[in-house]
Amino acid sequence: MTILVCNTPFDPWQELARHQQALEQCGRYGATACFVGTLRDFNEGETVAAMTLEHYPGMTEKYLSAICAEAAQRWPIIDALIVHRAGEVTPNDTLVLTAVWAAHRAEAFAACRYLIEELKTRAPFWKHETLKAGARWVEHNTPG
Amino acid sequence: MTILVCNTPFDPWQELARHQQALEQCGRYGATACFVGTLRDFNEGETVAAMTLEHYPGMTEKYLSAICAEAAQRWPIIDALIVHRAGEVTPNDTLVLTAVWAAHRAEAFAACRYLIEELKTRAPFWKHETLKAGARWVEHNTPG
Amino acid sequence: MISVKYFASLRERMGRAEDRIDAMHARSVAEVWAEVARGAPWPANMLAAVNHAYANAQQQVYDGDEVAFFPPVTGG
Amino acid sequence: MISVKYFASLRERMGRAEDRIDAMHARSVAEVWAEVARGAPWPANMLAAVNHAYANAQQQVYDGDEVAFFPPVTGG
Repeated sequence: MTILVCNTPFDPWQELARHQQALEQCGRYGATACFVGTLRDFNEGETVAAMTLEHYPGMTEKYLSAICAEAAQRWPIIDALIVHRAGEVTPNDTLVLTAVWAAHRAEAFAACRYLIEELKTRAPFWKHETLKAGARWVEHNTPG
Repeated sequence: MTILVCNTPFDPWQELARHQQALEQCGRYGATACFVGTLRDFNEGETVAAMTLEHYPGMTEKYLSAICAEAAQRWPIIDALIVHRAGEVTPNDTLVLTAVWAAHRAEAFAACRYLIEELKTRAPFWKHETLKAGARWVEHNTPG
Repeated sequence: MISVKYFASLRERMGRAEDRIDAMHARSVAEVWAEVARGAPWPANMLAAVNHAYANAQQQVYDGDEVAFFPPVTGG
Repeated sequence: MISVKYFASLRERMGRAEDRIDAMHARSVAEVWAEVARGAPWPANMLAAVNHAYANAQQQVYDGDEVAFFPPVTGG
Protein backbone atom coordinates (compact mmCIF):
# COMPACT_ATOMS: atom_id res chain seq x y z
CA MET A 1 0.00 0.00 0.00
CA THR A 2 1.50 3.33 -1.04
CA ILE A 3 0.16 6.83 -0.52
CA LEU A 4 1.76 10.03 -1.70
CA VAL A 5 0.88 13.73 -1.47
CA CYS A 6 2.61 15.50 -4.30
CA ASN A 7 3.29 19.27 -4.39
CA THR A 8 4.35 19.29 -8.03
CA PRO A 9 2.70 17.93 -11.21
CA PHE A 10 2.75 14.17 -11.66
CA ASP A 11 2.01 11.88 -14.60
CA PRO A 12 -0.51 9.22 -13.45
CA TRP A 13 0.56 6.71 -16.10
CA GLN A 14 4.23 6.99 -15.13
CA GLU A 15 3.28 6.50 -11.47
CA LEU A 16 1.27 3.42 -12.41
CA ALA A 17 4.07 2.01 -14.55
CA ARG A 18 6.64 2.59 -11.79
CA HIS A 19 4.43 1.16 -9.06
CA GLN A 20 3.51 -1.93 -11.05
CA GLN A 21 7.15 -2.57 -11.98
CA ALA A 22 8.03 -2.59 -8.30
CA LEU A 23 5.18 -4.97 -7.44
CA GLU A 24 6.92 -8.10 -6.30
CA GLN A 25 4.00 -10.45 -6.74
CA CYS A 26 4.64 -10.89 -10.45
CA GLY A 27 2.15 -13.29 -11.93
CA ARG A 28 -0.26 -12.92 -9.02
CA TYR A 29 -2.43 -9.99 -10.07
CA GLY A 30 -4.85 -10.44 -12.92
CA ALA A 31 -6.79 -7.20 -12.56
CA THR A 32 -5.85 -3.56 -12.10
CA ALA A 33 -8.53 -0.89 -11.74
CA CYS A 34 -7.57 2.75 -11.62
CA PHE A 35 -9.16 6.15 -11.44
CA VAL A 36 -7.57 9.45 -12.44
CA GLY A 37 -9.12 12.82 -11.58
CA THR A 38 -8.08 15.76 -13.76
CA LEU A 39 -8.78 19.49 -13.36
CA ARG A 40 -11.36 20.61 -15.92
CA ASP A 41 -11.40 24.16 -17.25
CA PHE A 42 -14.96 24.77 -16.10
CA ASN A 43 -17.04 23.89 -13.05
CA GLU A 44 -20.62 24.76 -12.13
CA GLY A 45 -20.99 27.13 -15.07
CA GLU A 46 -17.75 29.07 -14.54
CA THR A 47 -14.45 28.99 -16.42
CA VAL A 48 -11.69 27.82 -14.10
CA ALA A 49 -8.25 29.34 -14.77
CA ALA A 50 -6.42 27.63 -11.92
CA MET A 51 -6.96 26.00 -8.55
CA THR A 52 -5.18 25.66 -5.24
CA LEU A 53 -5.43 22.40 -3.33
CA GLU A 54 -5.01 23.06 0.37
CA HIS A 55 -4.66 20.12 2.76
CA TYR A 56 -3.91 19.27 6.37
CA PRO A 57 -0.43 17.69 6.45
CA GLY A 58 -0.36 14.81 8.90
CA MET A 59 -4.09 14.19 8.94
CA THR A 60 -4.10 13.76 5.15
CA GLU A 61 -1.51 10.99 5.14
CA LYS A 62 -3.23 9.31 8.10
CA TYR A 63 -6.58 9.17 6.30
CA LEU A 64 -5.17 8.11 2.93
CA SER A 65 -3.34 5.23 4.64
CA ALA A 66 -6.43 4.29 6.66
CA ILE A 67 -8.60 4.21 3.52
CA CYS A 68 -6.11 1.85 1.79
CA ALA A 69 -6.04 -0.39 4.87
CA GLU A 70 -9.85 -0.48 5.02
CA ALA A 71 -10.03 -1.45 1.34
CA ALA A 72 -7.56 -4.28 2.00
CA GLN A 73 -9.73 -5.50 4.87
CA ARG A 74 -12.93 -5.43 2.85
CA TRP A 75 -11.63 -7.05 -0.34
CA PRO A 76 -8.83 -9.56 -1.11
CA ILE A 77 -6.58 -7.08 -2.89
CA ILE A 78 -2.84 -7.39 -3.52
CA ASP A 79 -1.85 -3.73 -3.51
CA ALA A 80 -3.26 -0.19 -3.60
CA LEU A 81 -1.86 3.18 -4.60
CA ILE A 82 -3.13 6.70 -3.92
CA VAL A 83 -1.35 9.80 -5.24
CA HIS A 84 -2.95 13.18 -4.50
CA ARG A 85 -1.78 16.53 -5.77
CA ALA A 86 -1.49 19.59 -3.51
CA GLY A 87 -0.71 23.24 -4.22
CA GLU A 88 -1.27 25.25 -7.40
CA VAL A 89 -2.81 23.33 -10.31
CA THR A 90 -3.97 24.34 -13.79
CA PRO A 91 -6.51 22.70 -16.14
CA ASN A 92 -5.44 19.27 -17.41
CA ASP A 93 -3.27 18.71 -14.35
CA THR A 94 -3.87 15.42 -12.57
CA LEU A 95 -5.50 15.93 -9.15
CA VAL A 96 -5.69 12.36 -7.90
CA LEU A 97 -4.87 8.77 -8.81
CA THR A 98 -6.28 5.70 -7.08
CA ALA A 99 -5.35 2.19 -8.21
CA VAL A 100 -5.88 -1.34 -6.99
CA TRP A 101 -4.19 -4.60 -8.01
CA ALA A 102 -6.10 -7.83 -7.31
CA ALA A 103 -6.47 -11.37 -8.57
CA HIS A 104 -9.88 -10.67 -10.14
CA ARG A 105 -11.71 -7.67 -11.52
CA ALA A 106 -14.74 -7.56 -9.18
CA GLU A 107 -12.62 -6.72 -6.14
CA ALA A 108 -10.28 -4.45 -8.13
CA PHE A 109 -13.20 -2.28 -9.29
CA ALA A 110 -14.95 -2.29 -5.91
CA ALA A 111 -11.83 -1.37 -3.96
CA CYS A 112 -10.76 1.31 -6.46
CA ARG A 113 -14.20 2.90 -6.21
CA TYR A 114 -14.02 2.70 -2.42
CA LEU A 115 -10.66 4.51 -2.38
CA ILE A 116 -11.87 7.49 -4.38
CA GLU A 117 -15.28 7.78 -2.67
CA GLU A 118 -13.80 7.61 0.83
CA LEU A 119 -10.98 9.96 -0.12
CA LYS A 120 -13.49 12.55 -1.36
CA THR A 121 -15.58 12.19 1.80
CA ARG A 122 -12.85 12.04 4.44
CA ALA A 123 -9.39 13.16 3.29
CA PRO A 124 -8.79 16.77 4.42
CA PHE A 125 -8.30 18.56 1.10
CA TRP A 126 -10.00 21.80 0.02
CA LYS A 127 -10.26 23.26 -3.46
CA HIS A 128 -9.96 26.99 -4.05
CA GLU A 129 -10.77 27.95 -7.65
CA THR A 130 -9.37 30.94 -9.50
CA LEU A 131 -12.09 32.02 -11.92
CA LYS A 132 -11.92 34.53 -14.75
CA ALA A 133 -13.32 37.10 -12.34
CA GLY A 134 -12.48 36.42 -8.72
CA ALA A 135 -12.01 33.23 -6.78
CA ARG A 136 -14.10 30.84 -4.68
CA TRP A 137 -13.88 27.88 -2.37
CA VAL A 138 -15.52 24.73 -3.75
CA GLU A 139 -18.33 24.00 -1.29
CA HIS A 140 -18.98 20.33 -2.03
CA ASN A 141 -17.92 17.50 -4.31
CA THR A 142 -19.88 16.04 -7.19
CA PRO A 143 -21.81 12.99 -5.91
CA GLY A 144 -20.24 9.66 -6.89
CA MET B 1 -13.49 5.88 -29.58
CA THR B 2 -10.47 3.70 -30.38
CA ILE B 3 -10.21 -0.07 -30.48
CA LEU B 4 -7.11 -2.07 -31.20
CA VAL B 5 -6.26 -5.77 -31.42
CA CYS B 6 -2.57 -6.16 -30.79
CA ASN B 7 -0.53 -9.23 -31.81
CA THR B 8 2.56 -8.19 -29.85
CA PRO B 9 3.06 -7.14 -26.19
CA PHE B 10 1.81 -3.67 -25.25
CA ASP B 11 2.33 -1.45 -22.22
CA PRO B 12 -1.09 -0.32 -20.94
CA TRP B 13 0.27 2.83 -19.27
CA GLN B 14 2.03 3.93 -22.46
CA GLU B 15 -1.17 3.35 -24.44
CA LEU B 16 -3.11 5.43 -21.91
CA ALA B 17 -0.54 8.23 -21.95
CA ARG B 18 -0.50 8.29 -25.75
CA HIS B 19 -4.27 8.22 -26.06
CA GLN B 20 -4.83 10.92 -23.47
CA GLN B 21 -2.21 13.16 -25.09
CA ALA B 22 -4.10 12.93 -28.36
CA LEU B 23 -7.44 13.70 -26.72
CA GLU B 24 -8.40 17.01 -28.17
CA GLN B 25 -10.94 18.00 -25.52
CA CYS B 26 -8.28 19.28 -23.16
CA GLY B 27 -9.85 20.63 -20.02
CA ARG B 28 -13.13 18.81 -20.63
CA TYR B 29 -12.56 15.49 -18.93
CA GLY B 30 -12.36 15.34 -15.16
CA ALA B 31 -12.47 11.58 -14.69
CA THR B 32 -10.67 8.64 -16.25
CA ALA B 33 -11.47 5.08 -15.20
CA CYS B 34 -9.43 2.20 -16.53
CA PHE B 35 -9.11 -1.51 -16.20
CA VAL B 36 -6.09 -3.65 -17.08
CA GLY B 37 -6.24 -7.44 -17.28
CA THR B 38 -2.93 -9.28 -16.85
CA LEU B 39 -2.08 -12.97 -17.31
CA ARG B 40 -1.53 -14.61 -13.95
CA ASP B 41 0.78 -17.58 -13.55
CA PHE B 42 -1.96 -19.80 -12.15
CA ASN B 43 -5.64 -20.40 -12.91
CA GLU B 44 -8.13 -22.83 -11.39
CA GLY B 45 -5.44 -24.61 -9.39
CA GLU B 46 -2.96 -25.05 -12.23
CA THR B 47 0.33 -23.31 -12.98
CA VAL B 48 0.05 -21.51 -16.32
CA ALA B 49 3.27 -21.32 -18.33
CA ALA B 50 1.83 -19.49 -21.33
CA MET B 51 -1.41 -18.82 -23.17
CA THR B 52 -2.61 -18.34 -26.72
CA LEU B 53 -5.39 -15.84 -27.38
CA GLU B 54 -7.28 -16.86 -30.50
CA HIS B 55 -9.85 -14.50 -31.98
CA TYR B 56 -12.12 -14.03 -34.98
CA PRO B 57 -10.65 -11.16 -37.05
CA GLY B 58 -13.40 -8.97 -38.40
CA MET B 59 -16.03 -9.99 -35.87
CA THR B 60 -13.73 -8.98 -33.01
CA GLU B 61 -13.25 -5.41 -34.21
CA LYS B 62 -16.97 -5.11 -34.97
CA TYR B 63 -17.95 -6.09 -31.42
CA LEU B 64 -15.29 -4.01 -29.69
CA SER B 65 -16.47 -0.97 -31.66
CA ALA B 66 -20.12 -1.75 -30.94
CA ILE B 67 -19.45 -2.06 -27.21
CA CYS B 68 -17.74 1.36 -27.19
CA ALA B 69 -20.64 2.89 -29.10
CA GLU B 70 -23.17 1.36 -26.68
CA ALA B 71 -21.28 2.77 -23.69
CA ALA B 72 -21.33 6.21 -25.32
CA GLN B 73 -25.09 5.92 -25.80
CA ARG B 74 -25.73 4.86 -22.22
CA TRP B 75 -23.48 7.38 -20.45
CA PRO B 76 -22.27 10.91 -21.31
CA ILE B 77 -18.65 9.94 -21.92
CA ILE B 78 -16.03 11.88 -23.87
CA ASP B 79 -13.90 9.02 -25.14
CA ALA B 80 -13.24 5.30 -24.75
CA LEU B 81 -10.30 3.04 -25.52
CA ILE B 82 -10.07 -0.75 -25.78
CA VAL B 83 -6.80 -2.57 -26.52
CA HIS B 84 -6.89 -6.37 -26.57
CA ARG B 85 -3.93 -8.65 -26.98
CA ALA B 86 -3.97 -11.65 -29.36
CA GLY B 87 -1.47 -14.45 -29.98
CA GLU B 88 1.10 -15.97 -27.62
CA VAL B 89 1.25 -14.42 -24.15
CA THR B 90 3.24 -15.22 -21.00
CA PRO B 91 2.51 -14.42 -17.31
CA ASN B 92 2.59 -10.69 -16.49
CA ASP B 93 1.69 -9.80 -20.09
CA THR B 94 -1.22 -7.41 -20.42
CA LEU B 95 -4.28 -9.11 -21.94
CA VAL B 96 -6.72 -6.23 -22.15
CA LEU B 97 -7.08 -2.53 -21.41
CA THR B 98 -10.38 -0.65 -21.22
CA ALA B 99 -10.52 3.06 -20.41
CA VAL B 100 -13.15 5.80 -20.35
CA TRP B 101 -12.75 9.58 -20.18
CA ALA B 102 -15.74 11.54 -18.88
CA ALA B 103 -16.64 14.77 -17.11
CA HIS B 104 -17.44 12.98 -13.83
CA ARG B 105 -16.42 9.76 -12.11
CA ALA B 106 -19.81 8.03 -11.85
CA GLU B 107 -20.15 7.66 -15.61
CA ALA B 108 -16.42 6.92 -16.08
CA PHE B 109 -16.58 3.96 -13.66
CA ALA B 110 -19.91 2.68 -14.99
CA ALA B 111 -18.85 2.84 -18.64
CA CYS B 112 -15.41 1.29 -17.98
CA ARG B 113 -17.06 -1.60 -16.16
CA TYR B 114 -19.55 -1.98 -19.02
CA LEU B 115 -16.72 -2.21 -21.57
CA ILE B 116 -14.91 -5.05 -19.82
CA GLU B 117 -18.05 -7.00 -18.87
CA GLU B 118 -19.53 -6.81 -22.39
CA LEU B 119 -16.15 -7.59 -23.94
CA LYS B 120 -15.84 -10.74 -21.84
CA THR B 121 -19.37 -11.81 -22.73
CA ARG B 122 -19.46 -10.97 -26.43
CA ALA B 123 -16.07 -10.34 -28.06
CA PRO B 124 -14.94 -13.49 -29.91
CA PHE B 125 -11.70 -14.34 -28.10
CA TRP B 126 -10.70 -17.76 -26.77
CA LYS B 127 -7.97 -18.59 -24.28
CA HIS B 128 -5.83 -21.70 -24.68
CA GLU B 129 -3.58 -22.30 -21.67
CA THR B 130 -0.23 -24.08 -21.76
CA LEU B 131 0.12 -25.79 -18.37
CA LYS B 132 3.14 -27.50 -16.84
CA ALA B 133 1.72 -30.75 -18.12
CA GLY B 134 -0.39 -30.40 -21.22
CA ALA B 135 -2.72 -27.68 -22.40
CA ARG B 136 -6.41 -26.79 -22.15
CA TRP B 137 -9.03 -24.41 -23.48
CA VAL B 138 -10.46 -22.07 -20.86
CA GLU B 139 -14.14 -22.98 -20.70
CA HIS B 140 -15.58 -19.87 -19.09
CA ASN B 141 -14.61 -16.51 -17.65
CA THR B 142 -14.55 -15.53 -13.97
CA PRO B 143 -17.85 -13.84 -13.13
CA GLY B 144 -17.66 -10.05 -12.90
CA MET C 1 -20.66 -20.34 -51.91
CA ILE C 2 -21.09 -20.11 -48.15
CA SER C 3 -17.93 -19.92 -46.05
CA VAL C 4 -18.10 -21.80 -42.72
CA LYS C 5 -15.43 -21.09 -40.06
CA TYR C 6 -14.57 -22.87 -36.81
CA PHE C 7 -12.70 -21.48 -33.81
CA ALA C 8 -10.91 -22.66 -30.69
CA SER C 9 -11.87 -26.10 -29.33
CA LEU C 10 -14.48 -26.49 -32.06
CA ARG C 11 -11.83 -25.91 -34.75
CA GLU C 12 -9.72 -28.65 -33.15
CA ARG C 13 -12.74 -30.98 -32.93
CA MET C 14 -13.63 -30.42 -36.58
CA GLY C 15 -9.99 -30.93 -37.58
CA ARG C 16 -10.14 -27.90 -39.88
CA ALA C 17 -10.60 -24.12 -39.68
CA GLU C 18 -12.98 -23.63 -42.58
CA ASP C 19 -15.37 -25.29 -45.02
CA ARG C 20 -16.95 -23.96 -48.17
CA ILE C 21 -20.35 -25.28 -49.08
CA ASP C 22 -22.51 -24.64 -52.10
CA ALA C 23 -25.28 -22.10 -51.84
CA MET C 24 -27.80 -23.39 -54.38
CA HIS C 25 -30.63 -22.88 -51.88
CA ALA C 26 -31.04 -20.72 -48.78
CA ARG C 27 -30.91 -22.64 -45.49
CA SER C 28 -30.85 -22.07 -41.74
CA VAL C 29 -27.75 -21.94 -39.51
CA ALA C 30 -28.90 -25.27 -38.02
CA GLU C 31 -29.00 -26.80 -41.50
CA VAL C 32 -25.51 -25.48 -42.23
CA TRP C 33 -24.28 -27.17 -39.05
CA ALA C 34 -25.99 -30.45 -39.92
CA GLU C 35 -24.31 -30.37 -43.33
CA VAL C 36 -20.74 -29.63 -42.19
CA ALA C 37 -21.02 -31.94 -39.15
CA ARG C 38 -22.63 -34.74 -41.21
CA GLY C 39 -25.66 -34.95 -38.99
CA ALA C 40 -23.92 -34.66 -35.58
CA PRO C 41 -26.11 -32.82 -33.06
CA TRP C 42 -25.56 -29.15 -32.16
CA PRO C 43 -22.92 -29.23 -29.36
CA ALA C 44 -24.02 -27.92 -25.96
CA ASN C 45 -23.00 -24.25 -25.58
CA MET C 46 -21.93 -23.87 -29.23
CA LEU C 47 -22.44 -20.33 -30.56
CA ALA C 48 -22.93 -19.24 -34.16
CA ALA C 49 -22.37 -16.03 -36.09
CA VAL C 50 -23.47 -14.97 -39.57
CA ASN C 51 -21.45 -12.23 -41.24
CA HIS C 52 -19.69 -11.36 -37.95
CA ALA C 53 -22.90 -11.02 -35.91
CA TYR C 54 -24.24 -13.55 -33.39
CA ALA C 55 -27.02 -15.61 -34.95
CA ASN C 56 -29.49 -18.18 -33.67
CA ALA C 57 -29.97 -21.60 -35.20
CA GLN C 58 -33.07 -20.51 -37.14
CA GLN C 59 -31.44 -17.58 -38.95
CA GLN C 60 -31.42 -17.96 -42.74
CA VAL C 61 -28.10 -18.04 -44.59
CA TYR C 62 -27.66 -16.95 -48.22
CA ASP C 63 -25.08 -17.16 -50.99
CA GLY C 64 -21.95 -15.19 -50.07
CA ASP C 65 -22.59 -15.31 -46.32
CA GLU C 66 -19.91 -16.23 -43.81
CA VAL C 67 -21.06 -18.55 -41.00
CA ALA C 68 -18.96 -19.28 -37.92
CA PHE C 69 -19.30 -21.84 -35.12
CA PHE C 70 -17.42 -21.55 -31.84
CA PRO C 71 -17.50 -22.32 -28.08
CA PRO C 72 -18.35 -19.67 -25.43
CA VAL C 73 -15.97 -16.72 -25.66
CA THR C 74 -13.30 -16.26 -22.97
CA GLY C 75 -11.55 -12.98 -23.79
CA GLY C 76 -10.59 -10.11 -21.52
CA MET D 1 -0.84 24.32 25.45
CA ILE D 2 -3.47 23.27 22.93
CA SER D 3 -2.77 24.05 19.28
CA VAL D 4 -5.84 25.07 17.25
CA LYS D 5 -5.63 25.08 13.44
CA TYR D 6 -7.98 26.48 10.79
CA PHE D 7 -8.17 25.49 7.14
CA ALA D 8 -9.58 26.77 3.85
CA SER D 9 -12.53 29.21 4.06
CA LEU D 10 -12.52 28.95 7.84
CA ARG D 11 -8.86 29.99 7.97
CA GLU D 12 -9.75 33.04 5.87
CA ARG D 13 -12.75 33.82 8.05
CA MET D 14 -10.67 33.57 11.23
CA GLY D 15 -7.96 35.73 9.66
CA ARG D 16 -5.28 33.36 10.96
CA ALA D 17 -4.11 29.77 10.49
CA GLU D 18 -3.50 28.84 14.12
CA ASP D 19 -4.09 29.73 17.75
CA ARG D 20 -2.47 28.43 20.89
CA ILE D 21 -4.57 28.34 24.01
CA ASP D 22 -3.66 27.41 27.54
CA ALA D 23 -4.50 23.95 28.77
CA MET D 24 -4.97 24.49 32.48
CA HIS D 25 -8.14 22.44 32.42
CA ALA D 26 -9.53 19.79 30.06
CA ARG D 27 -12.42 20.99 27.93
CA SER D 28 -14.60 19.84 24.99
CA VAL D 29 -14.06 20.64 21.30
CA ALA D 30 -17.16 22.87 21.52
CA GLU D 31 -15.58 24.80 24.39
CA VAL D 32 -12.35 25.19 22.42
CA TRP D 33 -14.38 26.65 19.54
CA ALA D 34 -16.25 29.04 21.84
CA GLU D 35 -12.94 30.24 23.24
CA VAL D 36 -11.13 30.87 19.92
CA ALA D 37 -14.25 32.30 18.26
CA ARG D 38 -15.10 34.45 21.29
CA GLY D 39 -18.56 33.00 21.68
CA ALA D 40 -19.58 32.93 18.01
CA PRO D 41 -21.84 29.93 17.28
CA TRP D 42 -20.54 26.72 15.67
CA PRO D 43 -20.75 27.41 11.89
CA ALA D 44 -23.12 25.17 9.91
CA ASN D 45 -21.19 22.26 8.33
CA MET D 46 -17.97 23.00 10.25
CA LEU D 47 -15.94 19.89 10.97
CA ALA D 48 -13.42 19.30 13.74
CA ALA D 49 -10.45 17.01 14.27
CA VAL D 50 -8.42 16.19 17.37
CA ASN D 51 -4.90 14.86 16.82
CA HIS D 52 -5.59 14.25 13.10
CA ALA D 53 -8.81 12.26 13.66
CA TYR D 54 -12.35 13.53 13.12
CA ALA D 55 -13.96 14.49 16.42
CA ASN D 56 -17.41 15.55 17.53
CA ALA D 57 -18.14 18.67 19.57
CA GLN D 58 -18.36 16.74 22.85
CA GLN D 59 -14.92 15.11 22.62
CA GLN D 60 -12.59 16.10 25.44
CA VAL D 61 -9.32 17.88 24.63
CA TYR D 62 -6.21 17.71 26.81
CA ASP D 63 -2.88 19.47 27.17
CA GLY D 64 -0.68 18.84 24.13
CA ASP D 65 -3.58 18.03 21.80
CA GLU D 66 -3.94 19.53 18.34
CA VAL D 67 -7.47 20.63 17.43
CA ALA D 68 -8.47 21.64 13.90
CA PHE D 69 -11.60 23.29 12.50
CA PHE D 70 -12.43 23.27 8.80
CA PRO D 71 -15.28 23.27 6.24
CA PRO D 72 -16.45 20.10 4.41
CA VAL D 73 -13.58 18.50 2.51
CA THR D 74 -13.47 18.72 -1.31
CA GLY D 75 -10.46 16.68 -2.39
CA GLY D 76 -10.16 14.13 -5.14
